[in-house]
Order: sequence, then structure tokens, then C-alpha cells
Amino acid sequence: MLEFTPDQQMIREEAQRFLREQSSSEAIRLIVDTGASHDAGLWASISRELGWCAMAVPEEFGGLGLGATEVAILMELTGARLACVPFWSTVCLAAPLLQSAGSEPAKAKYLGAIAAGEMAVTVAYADLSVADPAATVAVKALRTDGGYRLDGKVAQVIDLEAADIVLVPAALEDGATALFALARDAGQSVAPLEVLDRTRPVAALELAMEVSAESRIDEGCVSAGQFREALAFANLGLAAEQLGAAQGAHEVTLAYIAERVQFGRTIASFQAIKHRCAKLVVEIAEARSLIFGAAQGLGISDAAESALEIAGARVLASDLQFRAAEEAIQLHGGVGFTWEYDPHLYFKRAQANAALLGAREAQLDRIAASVFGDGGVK
Amino acid sequence: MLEFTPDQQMIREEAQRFLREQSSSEAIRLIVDTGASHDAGLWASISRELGWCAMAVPEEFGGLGLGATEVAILMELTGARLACVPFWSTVCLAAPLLQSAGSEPAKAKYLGAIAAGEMAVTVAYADLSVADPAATVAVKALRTDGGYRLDGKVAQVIDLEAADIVLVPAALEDGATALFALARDAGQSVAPLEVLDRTRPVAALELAMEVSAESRIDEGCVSAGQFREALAFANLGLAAEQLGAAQGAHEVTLAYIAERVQFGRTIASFQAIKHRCAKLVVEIAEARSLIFGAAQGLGISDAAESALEIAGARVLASDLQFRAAEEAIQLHGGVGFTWEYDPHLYFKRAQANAALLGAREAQLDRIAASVFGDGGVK
Amino acid sequence: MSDLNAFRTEVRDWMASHLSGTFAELKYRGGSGEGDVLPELRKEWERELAAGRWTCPGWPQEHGGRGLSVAEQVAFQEEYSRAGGPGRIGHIGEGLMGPTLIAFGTEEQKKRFLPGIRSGTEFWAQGYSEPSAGSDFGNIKTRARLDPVTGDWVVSGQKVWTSLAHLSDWIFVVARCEEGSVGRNGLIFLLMPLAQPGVEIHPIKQIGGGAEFNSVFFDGARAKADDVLGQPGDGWKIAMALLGFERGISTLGQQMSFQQELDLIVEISKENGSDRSPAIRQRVAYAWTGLRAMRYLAMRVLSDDQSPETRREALTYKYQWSNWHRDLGRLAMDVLKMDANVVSDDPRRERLQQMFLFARADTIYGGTNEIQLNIIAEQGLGMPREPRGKL
Amino acid sequence: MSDLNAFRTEVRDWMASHLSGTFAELKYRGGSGEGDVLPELRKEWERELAAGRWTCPGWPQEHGGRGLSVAEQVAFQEEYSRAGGPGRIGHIGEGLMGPTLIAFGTEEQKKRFLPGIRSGTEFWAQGYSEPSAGSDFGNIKTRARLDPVTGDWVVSGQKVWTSLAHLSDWIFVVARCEEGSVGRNGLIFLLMPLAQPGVEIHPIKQIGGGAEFNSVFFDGARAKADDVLGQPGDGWKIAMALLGFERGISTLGQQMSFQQELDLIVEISKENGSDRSPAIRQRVAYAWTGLRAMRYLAMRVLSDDQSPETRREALTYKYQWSNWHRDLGRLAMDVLKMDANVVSDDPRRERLQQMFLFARADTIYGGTNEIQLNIIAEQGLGMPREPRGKL
Repeated sequence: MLEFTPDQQMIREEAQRFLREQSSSEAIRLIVDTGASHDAGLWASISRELGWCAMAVPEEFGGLGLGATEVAILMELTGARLACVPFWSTVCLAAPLLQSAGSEPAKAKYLGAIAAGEMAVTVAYADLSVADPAATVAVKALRTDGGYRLDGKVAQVIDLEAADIVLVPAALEDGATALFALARDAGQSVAPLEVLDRTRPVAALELAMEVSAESRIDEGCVSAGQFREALAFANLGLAAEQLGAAQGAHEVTLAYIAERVQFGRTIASFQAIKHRCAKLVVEIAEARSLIFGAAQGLGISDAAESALEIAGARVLASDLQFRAAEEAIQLHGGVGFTWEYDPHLYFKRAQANAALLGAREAQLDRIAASVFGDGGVK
Repeated sequence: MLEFTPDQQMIREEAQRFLREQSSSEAIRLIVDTGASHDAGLWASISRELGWCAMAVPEEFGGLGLGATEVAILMELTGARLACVPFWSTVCLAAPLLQSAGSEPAKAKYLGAIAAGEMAVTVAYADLSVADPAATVAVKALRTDGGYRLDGKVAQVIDLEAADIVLVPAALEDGATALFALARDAGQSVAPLEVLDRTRPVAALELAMEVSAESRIDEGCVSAGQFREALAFANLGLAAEQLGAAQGAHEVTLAYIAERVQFGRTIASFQAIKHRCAKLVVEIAEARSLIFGAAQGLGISDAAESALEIAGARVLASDLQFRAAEEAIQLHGGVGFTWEYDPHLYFKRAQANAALLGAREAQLDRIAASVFGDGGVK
Repeated sequence: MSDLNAFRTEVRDWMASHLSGTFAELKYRGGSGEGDVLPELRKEWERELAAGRWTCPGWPQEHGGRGLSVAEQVAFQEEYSRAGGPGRIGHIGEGLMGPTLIAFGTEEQKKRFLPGIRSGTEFWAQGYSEPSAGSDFGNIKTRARLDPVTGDWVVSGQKVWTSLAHLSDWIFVVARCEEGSVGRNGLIFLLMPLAQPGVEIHPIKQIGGGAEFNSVFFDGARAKADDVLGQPGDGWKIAMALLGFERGISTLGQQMSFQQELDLIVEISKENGSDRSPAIRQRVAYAWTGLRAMRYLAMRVLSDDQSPETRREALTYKYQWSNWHRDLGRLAMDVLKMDANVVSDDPRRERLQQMFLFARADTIYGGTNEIQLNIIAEQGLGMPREPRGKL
Repeated sequence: MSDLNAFRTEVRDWMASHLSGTFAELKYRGGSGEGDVLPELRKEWERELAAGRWTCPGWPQEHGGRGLSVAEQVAFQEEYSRAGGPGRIGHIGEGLMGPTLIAFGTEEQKKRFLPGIRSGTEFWAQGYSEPSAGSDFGNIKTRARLDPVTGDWVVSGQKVWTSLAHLSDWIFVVARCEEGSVGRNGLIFLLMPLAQPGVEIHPIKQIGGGAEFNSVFFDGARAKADDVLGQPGDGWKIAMALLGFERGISTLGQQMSFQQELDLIVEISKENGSDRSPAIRQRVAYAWTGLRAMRYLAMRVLSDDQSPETRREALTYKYQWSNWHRDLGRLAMDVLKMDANVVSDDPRRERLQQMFLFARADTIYGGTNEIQLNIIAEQGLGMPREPRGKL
């Protein structure tokens, strides 16, 4: 059957308690209002003191060797509090790519540093809006005497400013894809973007630079399968974050309507409102079940099957997150669309997340291609 | 602005009063339970005494020369009572085709008979489920000495048993489409089908027969444009019927929940129920506005524009009719899915109607092709 | 894991060799909207199952069951459904009455009733709902009056939505035994034979034409003094416990049958070209996703997980499966296009049509959508209770 | 018909020649979520309109209007919007305060206030909502106390959601003038200058970063004895009449602006390839359909049609446009994909982003979705009223 182990339950409870204290509404607003790249104090606690980044890193690289379930638990909880930290980018986007495509020395170096909580890492995919962001590559790598010359522009890189290292997939002259790890201080052009969802900063990256041969960290080019494996993890983590953000928005709403009085009654006492809140629980139940069912199977069940479950989880979680955020605004009434109250933060994150790594339609297309067994119809 | 003329208002009120009396639940059940092809007494009143079939027939053929609005009014009201008569097939499916594609003598004969209330007519389109049912033709017409030999099979013809005349589009040897009018007693094979929606009978038609040259009634083959013109009218009538059926189901429901008590309150007093009933009014308002807006413009505005509005009206009306019927079952609770209560009759009609003349997706595709100005993307 | 696989193989083999011959006709039958088809053959099938010790496999061994673990029961249900095992006429006895008797019955009652259930020879119906009560269980009006001479209880009133009463031998009835009592108080839980004077059974014809449900009229019918379960006044408590048994292992078997329906939809859509419609493809993929999610939710609910999330979300299961199924029915019809309206002898189409129609009942019986949402809001989220009216 | 066409041409020409030069910057600005942008230039634009006699064109000629027919007013609104006419800072004066003054004001009041509205020199704000009242208009707590010496009314309390108060000169305030009165009774309708001691205006920052709305605090602020509209105690009646003016001709102009947004979405989707997505295409077509339906509904409502259907369905208009618009915002963002999240200097994208965010307010202000549905159910369908609580 499907339930958390006592260890997982403990991780969950402690993380929840910690984030409620440390990623409060006030803490988030400090980031949102100052335009800081992340909450550095919170990140230090999470990565160094609590060791959350070590969770899924194999023990040989200094990690705890735990699995997708533990990471999904933490993603859910950081999502619930909209924690302003480069956790998803480091643990779900970058680490799995290092793991699946990195050379042994690169794994030792970077996964080790991630596990130790010493490094935030992100990936500069050419287009994060599609279901297969590795299908196009925006950067060209030209072999030079001392290493490579990298040229290209990536429109949106998540958490780029907060990252110590950015992983850059780049096309070699023969069309194969290499992976480079660039320290963030090494002369790239980074242009922070003004975004609606200020809880997760994005920047444009432009490269026109020579890098050493050691910057290239793949184990003989990166295959489509290696990208796919890494991205399944990123999608799963994102779905869990979306679930959490939905739950967070719902809780904020429930608390508000339990107090707010209209026509001499709490808003929570109106049956139409009750039913809408209950429907959100139904959607939460669906999304949570599929996310943790898929997490438990990832790496154990058939990979293609897991990928489909994760695609489905993204659909449910994206729908859910948007609905929970939109209900948060609506049920807060007049204050729901003010800057002062939190619903708009959840709402903007919901819109931003839904566009990541393949929108609803693309995820369902993947599932349909498999269910109909026809590889998709054009 | 948009409102009924006093004459239209009068037609509406009288028809409503008449149908409430004459197409009662008991009257419908007599047809549903006996499997009769239609309510002959009601049809005689409608066609002969009340002259409803004459409404949109031009005055030169003995009709009243009124327009789409009057027909839509009557379709709405027959829909509301699920009246078991071949009104839609005669007035919306067959008459407009006669009008757009018939030869002058054929118009005089058949439109005259329709206007006089002496004839029920239907059309044997090859496939009524698609947006363009004239695109394929199921019957072949071979020229013979005395006339034509017709061969072919039409899977579903609406109101075939009740019809006195069936119009058959048939492919000539050169690929052009001719139109034949066959009296229903002339040796076709007619196989009534057992259908879920017993308020509107359907039969299969098989032809393997010689017919006279006079049976052919088109004015030099039927063009795609002539079919389109006729089908716009059929779609509009159907949308109006769907609106009416939705309104009818909603009224049945409102009456029931105003009386039925649960937990010491009428069901109508629960806010969640109230909101759902109110949302149906919103959908009814949308559908009614578009239907009568399109009806008023039909033949006056640009034909392509009207066709798009009618396509949109079908989408709104199909969604609405299904929702109203499904809410009727749900809000009737335990008795909602019994044979004894009326909701299932509305429900089955809703499903059957939604599949006619292009389902939701096909209608929206047409609109999109125009809005994007790209003729549709494959 | 490998033991479970062996067990699955055992079930599969048994089904393959027994659901054949005269029983082959039963494959995939008796599901949604077909509760009353082929009743005699399906009763024989119950006895065939009993001979193979596959009735009541989750009951303790002392009561004739196999004492299977939850995982084994799930495996059994899944394999049973996968093999096309027909709808179980013995379901109410096995799934509801048996566990309730085991929990609340006297030794003598257990001895008298459990064997008939286990052997597939005595079938049970449930007497809960009433015309004026609907989902409002506290509003029960059927009365039970003590006959001081015999000690019997004399019952008058009407029950509705008693599934398969016309095919059953016994019925359990919740009735009001204290004059003037209201709500949850003063109810009694009675076990009554259906074949007796004063009991009339009227089938209720359904949307799809079948008649799985009945109205049962009691007019001076009798329950013996020995056939009271618990004490007079315990009716509410026992009925609530019994309702708890309803959410159970059988849900995973039900999901197998949902999967078959989805498979049929895909199959037909490939035949008639609906598989080229982007909207149909997306809806099929969405249905696939929902079924997967339901599967994992059922697995969470069947775990011992006592986390607040799982306890709250368990309340959503009925709402989830019934609305998912209802949507699936509509999808099936949209795939069939105009054929959806025409009855044919293609058993696949017939099954989908019956499913489409009967799924309309799924969101009503056993607690309507509206009641489910109230429960989720009030019990799951602690929102204010809906006030009772005074009509 | 041809007269109307000539009129349309007149408006079009005027707009083309005047919405140019320094005013060109205003094209398409000041819409959803942009209520407070470029305020000074937009006030100048109001005076430009006034010079052309295009402010208050629906008012009677005796009050400085053109006395246009409904059809002409619709045509004006449509052409104004089609030409990219900016959001009207004078809207509340022209559309609400003016008609209310004409209906309820004394001759002296009309003479004092109407010219300032018509000439685009005096701007009005509305003082309805209160923090604890929300949509519950009967719960107004702002108090007006009669100063027996001057005959002035002294006002204390707080109003929220007063749009553009910080750009306005006057505010109308509904306040409680009878100590101890409750609900609809004892309310007064006051006209008050904003620039006076005892009035403080605090902008409320919105979801999109702008601040169209304000909280207005009154602490001993004064309304002159002459500036009471109607009699003390008439507040409810006048306020209700004024709300009736809100549903009006302007809706058709609003629809033109919706059409522009839809056009932008189609344009961008062709540029970025979203037009190849079947789901996006279907959603765009559905939005087109909804807008068409709204257009005809507005035309029905603006007719004199007193049929029960039209009267009932008129109640749905606010719900319809606001929810349609909210959905359009989401469609716009889905078309923009990841660009939706990034602020750019492409004015089209900026407009759609602001629309997306601010449309969230559409379903809240001026009667929330929930209030609208209550009204439709109770007034339109005659369903039982929602009981008032006692908290």
C-alpha cells in the first residue's frame, strides 16, 4: 500500500514546523519587495544545517541516498510557504542532470558540494516552456586550443542570480550536446528580469566566452534519455511544489473565511463556499495521491510508465494550483487583489509554474500517445 | 437593439400555452412507451391547425414568409416540452434544403404541402454527426431509361417513419450531387432503430430501387453552398431546441427542489444548489442571446458571419442542454435516475442532440479557422 | 511480493478454468446498470465461487473465510475483475452483513447467518433509505412495534433503493422502535426474511431500462425476537459501522472494471477515427490520469496511514470515483458519436451505454455529491455545519 | 441606420483628429488595472472631450448633454473604444453622479455640480464600501452627525475601494445619520469635497502594482447642509438608483475593449506559434463565442424588452462579463507561455498582463460572483433567501 515510513513522516513534520517559522509571510515579502535573488539565511539553514540538499544525492557523493519521495515531501512544503530559495533548481533540476549525465569527477565535485550544502546550481535550458526542454539548444560550443568557446543566449534561467554554478547544455559542431558547468563569477552576462512571480527570480544569460576543457563535465555527450531521466525528476519536484502551494493558498483562505463576517455570518458558513473548498480537497487528494504514488515508483517501476504518471501529476497539480490560488483571491473578496494580502503571491506563482516544462496540453499529449499506442497524432 | 416584435411575442405566448397542455409528460410517455413514430394528434394540430410549418415558407408557396426568429421561437418551445413531432426535420432540415436547392416546381409542390401542414419531410444525409453532412453521400444514382436507379444505405435518418417524403442526396456518375424526393410508401427498406432518446425516432434507410425522373427535384445539382445555407438553418433550429430543452429540464428541477424537503429544509434553500441553478441561468442567458441574435441576423448579415454565430450557438446550447439535464438528474436525487420521472428523457435527448451536425470540437474548429484566418490547421 | 504473485496466479488460474462453459456468458456482465441481469446463473456462480472458497476470502478463518491480508484481498479483487468476473449478487451479504454480524452479532446469530452468506445460498438486501428521508438518515419513519406476546417486532413502513431485494432472501432494516424518538435515537437494527406476509417488493425501473433497485413495503411484517442485532436503540451505531465497511477492498476491483471501460473507449475510438480528435485524446489522457490518481488514493486509504492528510482525503474517495465514472460515461458517448444513441448487439457498445446511463446514479446513491461535499467541508475541514431546517 | 452610420463617422473622425499629438500616448491606456496611469494627461483629455461636447453625450440637452438615443450612445461607445480611447477618469461623474443628480438633485444642486462634470473640471469618487461591510450594503457604519449650529453634517468613518479618490475633487458618501438605525434605514447621501481637513486618502496597492483604489478615512470631515442629496434617510433609495445607472451603455464600449484584447491574443499566438495548439484554438473560439453572446445579451438588456426571460437574464450580465474576462486573462497568459511571467516594454504584452491580473478584481468589485449568484437565484428564480446570521 502507500504511506510514508516513520522516517519520512518525521522529515515531513520537522520541515513543516521549520518552514512555518522561517518562511513566514513577512520573510517572503522581504524578498518580493527588495528584489533580492533569494532568502540567503533561509537557504543557508536548509542547505547547510538541515541538509535537505543531501537527501537524494547518493551516499558515495556524501548524500543521504534517499529517494524521490523525500524530495517530493520537501518540495511540497517549500511550495506551501513559497520559500524563496533555489531549492528546486538545485535539487530537482540540476542535481538529477549531474547524476544522469555527469562524469564521475564532476559528480564527485558538484554533487558533493550540493550535498554538503555549499552550492546552489541551476540549468540553462534553451526553453523551459516545453515538455522536452533539451530538444533545442541555445548555446554553441566551439572547440578551441585551451578548451571551448561558448556563444549563445538563454532567455530565461531560473534562480540564475542565486546560483553558484550554472549548467549549460551546448551544441558541439557535430550536433551532439555537451554539458558545461560554469561558475557564476566567470564573466557571463546575466540580466535579471522583472517578473510577475517575484518569489522565484529569473534572469537572461548571454555567453560569449572561452572556457577551459575542465568546464565540460558530461560523460561523453548527453543523450536524450539522460535528459529525460533528469527532467522526470524536475517535473515530479515541480508537481509536488504545486501541490504544496495549492495547499498553502487553501489554508490561508480557510483561515480568512473562518473569521471574516458578511451578512452576520462567517463566509465559511455559506454552503456554496463550503462546497468549493471541499472540491479543492478532492483535487488535492487526487494530486497528492498521484504525486506520491509516482514518487514511490520512480526508479523502481518501468521508467516510461513513471514518466506518464509524472506527466499526469503535472496536469493535476497545475490545474489544482491555479484553482486554489484563484479561489484564494476570490474568497478573500476586496482584499484578495491587494498587494498587502498573500493570495496574489500564490496566484502569480501558479501562473508561472503552469508554463514550466510543458503546459497541460503537452503533458496530456504525451499520455495520449502512449494510451493510444500511436506515438502521437500530428 | 434586440427584442421580439409584438407579433413574435404573441406567437411565443400562444405556442407556450398550447404545448404545455398538449405535450404534457403523459403525452410524451405515450410515445416513449409505445414506440410510436410520433404524436400524430399533436402533429396534426401543429401543422394543420396552428400553421407552424408555414412560418418560414415564402408567401409565394403558401407560407407566411416570416423568418428564422419565428422558427427559433417555436423550436425552443417544442424543445422545452420534448414534443414528439417531426417539426425540426420538416421545418429546419428539409424545408430549407428544398428552398435553397429545389427546382421551382418542386418548391411549389413540397414547400406548398409543408406550409399547408399536409406533409412531414426529412432528409437522408449520409452522416449527420459531422459539421458538413453533405460532404459524403451514401447513395448512388445511376441514370436509367425511365429515370434513375438509387442504391445505398443511410445508417440513421431522423423521423424517417413519421415522414411522408424523404429527401435523398445522391451521387451521380460524374460526382455531382442530385436530390431526390421519395414518397415513403414507395418500396424503400426502412428499419426503425432502437434508440436511447425515444422522443425522436431514428431509422435506417436502404435503397435499391428504380425511381422516375420526376423524383429528382434539384435545380441542376446541389452545390456545397446550397447545402451550407440549408444546414445553417438546421443548426440554428437545433440550437434553439437545445436551449428550450435546457429551460424545460431546469423548470422541472426548480419545481421539484422547491417542494422536496431534506434535513428539514427545501432542497432549494441550500446555497450550493442555488448557485448551481443560478449558473444555469447564466448559461441560458448566453445561449438565448446568441441564438436569437444570430436568428435576427440570418439572411441579413454576412452569411459566413452568421454561420459562425450559429456554430457558436450550437456549442453553448450543447453544453447548456447537457448540464441542465445532468443537474436535473442530480438534483432530483434518488428519483432522478428512475424511468418514472422526466429527467432521463431530457438527459437522453441532450446526449443525442450534442452528437448532431458537428459536435462541440468541430464547431469550435470552424470558428477558430475564421478567427485565426488560416482556414484551420491540420 | 513473490508470494503475492503466486497468489495472483492461483486466482487467475481458478478464474480461467471456472469462468467458462455455462458461466462464460457471465463474463463482464452484471456491472453498472446491469445489477439484475442473468440472476439465476449468477446465483449459481456464487455457489461455484463458494465451492472454490472464493466467497468471503477476507473473513477470518473461524467464520469460513481465508483471513486474507489487505494486499491479498486487493490482488484477488483485481484478478477477479481482470478475468471478467461478473457483478457479485452476494456482495451485500459478504461485504456488509457479514462483517456487521461478526462485529455485533451473538454467537448464535453468527452461526445461523454466516454460513448461508459464505456458501452462496442466502442473499441479503439492505433496508436503509426511505422516500422522505433520502440521504437524511436521521429522518427514518419505518416503525417497529414490540409484540408483547411473541417478543417479535412488527414492522410497518417503506424502504426504497434496496438493491436486488427481488433476488434476495433476507433484508436488514433500520426502523424506529421508540415511539416519539427523533434523529439518531430510538432506532433498531432488524434482520428479516423477505418471503413473508406483509412484505411487498416493487422494482423501480431505471434510466437504462433495468430494475436493480426496489421499493420494499412493510405492513405488519415480522422480525423474530432473536433477529435483533445488538439492542433496541443501537440501530444508528450499527448502521454507521456497517456503512464504514462499504468503503473497502472492493474499490480496487471496481477500478479494474473502470480500466476495462477506458480500454474499450480507446479501442472503439481507434476503430471509428475518434482517436484523431485532439479533444478526445486529451480527455482520454485526463481520464487515464484520474484513474491512476484514484488507484493511489485507494492505496493510501487502505494503508494504516493515520496522517491528517490521508484521513481527510479519504473522505473524498466516493466523490472522486463517482464523478470520474460519470465523466467517463460522457466521454464514451462522445467517442461513439451518433452511434451512442443506437442500441446494438455489440456488447462493448451496450456496456458503455449502460455505464453512461447508470453512472448518473453513482453520484446519487450511497450519499449524493452534495452530501459528500458537506462531509468533506464539515468533517475534513472543520467548516460550520449546515443548519437543519424546521419543515 | 444611415443616420447612425453618419454619426459613427463623425465620432471616428473626431477621435482620429483629437486622439493624436500629445494625446496619442493615451491610446488604449487606462483600462483594466491601469486606472491610475497618466492622470494629468487623462484629465486634459477629459477637457478635450468636453470641448468637443463628447462628455456626457447621453445627458439631456438642458443639462449640457446631446440627448443621444440609446443606439447613438452605443455607437459612440463603440467608436470611442475602437479608436483606442483611454479609460475615462470622468466616468463616475458622468455615468453615476450626473444621472443621480438629475434624478434627485435640487435645481440649485444641478446648477452647481453638473457643469463641472460636463466640462471635465471636477472629478468624482464614490464612497460606498466599508471594511466590515464588503458587499453587505446594509451594514454601513460611517456616521454623519448634524451640527446644530451650522446645519453641516460631520462625518466619521472609513470607506474602501473608492476608485481614483486620490485624483478626484468630490466624493459622494452614504452614511448613517440616525443613531441606532440598522440596515437600510437611517442612511444619508452626502456630497463632500475631498480637499478638506478630516479627510485622508490612502491608496491601496493592487495585485498588478498599480493603485486605482483607495481607503478614504473621515474624521470630523464636513458636508454642507446644502450638499445632502434628497432627505436624510433617503440614502438607501438614492444609492440603489445610482447602482442601477451602473449597468448601462458603457458595457458595449467595454466589449470593444474586450474585442481588442482578444485580437491581441490572436495576433501574439500567430507570432509565437500558439495558434498551432488545438487547445488554444478551441479556447480562442470559445472566447469569441462568449463575447458574441454577451454582445447580444447587452442589446437585449438595452432594449425595452420587459419579457420575464430578459428581465431575469439581465441579472446575469455582470457575472457573465466578469467571468468571461477573467478566463480571457488566463487564456492570454497561456498563449504567452513563459513570457507571461516577464515584464517587457511590448505594450501588447503589458496590456494583457495587467488585464490578466486586474481581471481578478472584476469578479469581486461591484458585487462579487457569490453575491451575483445569490441575486440571480433569489430575484431571478425566486429561490429562498439566504438567511442572515447573528454574528
